[in-house]
Amino acid sequence: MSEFQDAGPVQQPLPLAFIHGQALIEKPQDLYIPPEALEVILESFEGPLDLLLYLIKKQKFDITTLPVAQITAQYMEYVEAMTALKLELAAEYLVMAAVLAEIKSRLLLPKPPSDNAEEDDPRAELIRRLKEYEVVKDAAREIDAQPRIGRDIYAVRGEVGQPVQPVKIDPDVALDDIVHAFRNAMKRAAAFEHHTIEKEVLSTRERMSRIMEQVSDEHYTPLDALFTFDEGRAGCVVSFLAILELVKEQMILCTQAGPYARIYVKLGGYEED
Amino acid sequence: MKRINRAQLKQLVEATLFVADKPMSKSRLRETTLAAFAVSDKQLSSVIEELILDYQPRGIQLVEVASGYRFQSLDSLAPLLSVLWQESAPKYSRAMLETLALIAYRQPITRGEIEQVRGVAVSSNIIKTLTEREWIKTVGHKEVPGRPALYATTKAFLDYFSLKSLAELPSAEQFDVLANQDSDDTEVPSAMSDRTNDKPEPESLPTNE
Amino acid sequence: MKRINRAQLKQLVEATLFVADKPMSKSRLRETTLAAFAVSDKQLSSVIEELILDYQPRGIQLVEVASGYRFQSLDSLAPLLSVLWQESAPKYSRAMLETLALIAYRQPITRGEIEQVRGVAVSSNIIKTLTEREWIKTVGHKEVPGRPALYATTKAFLDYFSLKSLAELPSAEQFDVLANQDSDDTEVPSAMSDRTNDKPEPESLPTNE
Repeated sequence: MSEFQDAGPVQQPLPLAFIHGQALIEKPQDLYIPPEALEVILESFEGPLDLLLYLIKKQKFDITTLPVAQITAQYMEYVEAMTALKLELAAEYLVMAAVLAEIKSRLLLPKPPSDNAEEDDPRAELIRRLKEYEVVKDAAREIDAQPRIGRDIYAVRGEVGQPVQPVKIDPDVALDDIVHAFRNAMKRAAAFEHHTIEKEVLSTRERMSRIMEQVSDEHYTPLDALFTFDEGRAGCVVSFLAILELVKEQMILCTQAGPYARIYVKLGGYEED
Repeated sequence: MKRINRAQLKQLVEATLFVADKPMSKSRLRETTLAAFAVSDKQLSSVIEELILDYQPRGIQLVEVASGYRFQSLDSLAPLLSVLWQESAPKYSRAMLETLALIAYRQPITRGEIEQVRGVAVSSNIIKTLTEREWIKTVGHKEVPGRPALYATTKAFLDYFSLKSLAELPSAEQFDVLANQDSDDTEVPSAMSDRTNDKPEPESLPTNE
Repeated sequence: MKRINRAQLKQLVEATLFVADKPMSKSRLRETTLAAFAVSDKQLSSVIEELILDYQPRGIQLVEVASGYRFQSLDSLAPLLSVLWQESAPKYSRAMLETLALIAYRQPITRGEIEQVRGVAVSSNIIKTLTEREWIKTVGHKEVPGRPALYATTKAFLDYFSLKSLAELPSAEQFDVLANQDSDDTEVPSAMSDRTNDKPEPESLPTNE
């Protein structure tokens, strides 16, 4: 049993709500409740079962002897007050009101002869639900009191002494992937050659002509003078290809005095030595 | 399989539990840092027991929770340690705690069944928050119209509340009493009477690993 | 200022250093968990020294680093602990697979030759990844200017694909024929414009499933 239950609601009541910083211990006896207060009271209940439990505890009744007449009267007062104040009343409260009214009317009816009087008690189901809800309410409170991480327990976050490299899990590759990759590469290579030859030939031919214009047959031009940085890598490659092509076709002549020496270019084929 | 002596094994288990960011079970230890070593169950258990004892008088403790062993601060120091963090631990609403309690004690349970017991609607937000915290999860669907999701608690829930199993939950007996009463009660169509025993077993049920 | 006995102080300092997510200096300790207590410098230093000694034989050590004291796992255990962190490498890109395929079918092959076939540069990263996985290795150098490395596949490559020898690789000629048949494919030029050869593009991988 928790503290809350041991303490009688009259001697040591649990504040229903706090209004403007003041604890509201009990619903005022005369039903006048400031609207804002009633709103807070309503919010402090977790539904009609919670409200009923509160009313039962407040009157120090035993759940098992649920005095339906009194409890229903009080419950209805609440519901009516809430309705009068046009508070948005949760449908569940109205359903409970109907349940209570039904139980009350069944109790008023003459009892038909029965073997099992207990089973016929129309209160039985409501009593069962109230008891069940009370257990849940207590359990929720106990879970809340349970030590928790970040409030009662702090988990340890350890550091590894040295920086560790996470173990890398390599992706799986199927042999089929390799075969297809090869096939695709070859397929593309065929297409690549086909397309590029035409393109590159054109630009290389063009560059060959320009280089021919740049170099003379009279004196040597340094090879590096044929490359311009602003053309980027692609331009240099084209120039280089053009030079190779020119050399191959013996249209220009390259000479180098020794290893790593500067290379010079001159117009004209290989000199007949 | 490499050999490892007892002192080294103890150091390795200690360091592993220390640096791991989650509690680790014996089997998880075996799968990870102990994978390369020949270690008997008896050895591993005795090393862990020894570590638990070693830390008993200290400011931190080695404890067993649902998903394994972890180091945590001594309970009594919590109020003093809380100053290390600016934010205080979150508070949970009664609605959330009651929903969580029902899922914990009555799992697997549908939202409709929770609503029946509580007498009010359960907001989607509560289910969402509990799911995001990884405290509850859907373990199946009830074979009734609409096939509502069946919720159960997770090991993370037990870990968070420092519990080894659901059996350690407080007031478990009260729920047992209720459940027994219900089973005798033939007349009342209760929220629980439609519970069946062939539901998928939630992961977080007490285990003895 | 409250009084605290030595045993309590030691537990509190120990727990603080354990749960803190950063190293903590003595002054930081004084500002936080010790703020309410009367603790002399001498007391604090001696408690820390004692803790350092206590942990000396253990898998966890208390060490002083630039910004304060912290617990960390024993240095020598770091390699064993690394298995706790696992990272899945991204799936291999088409560029990676094609490079591997060319090395497998055309070995020994230079990077330049691969580039010639593929029509795009082969990033150093691809060669590095394949080398680290021990699927390819340098088997020599081509006797042309620059002496480029000649790559070939390894035994580990064969093992991974359960091949006894390279001869068991699915016939390349068969695929050459196929490739020629397919070379009329109008889609092909678009494939050429693909320069993102370093990025994983798992979706575009051809599969045979």
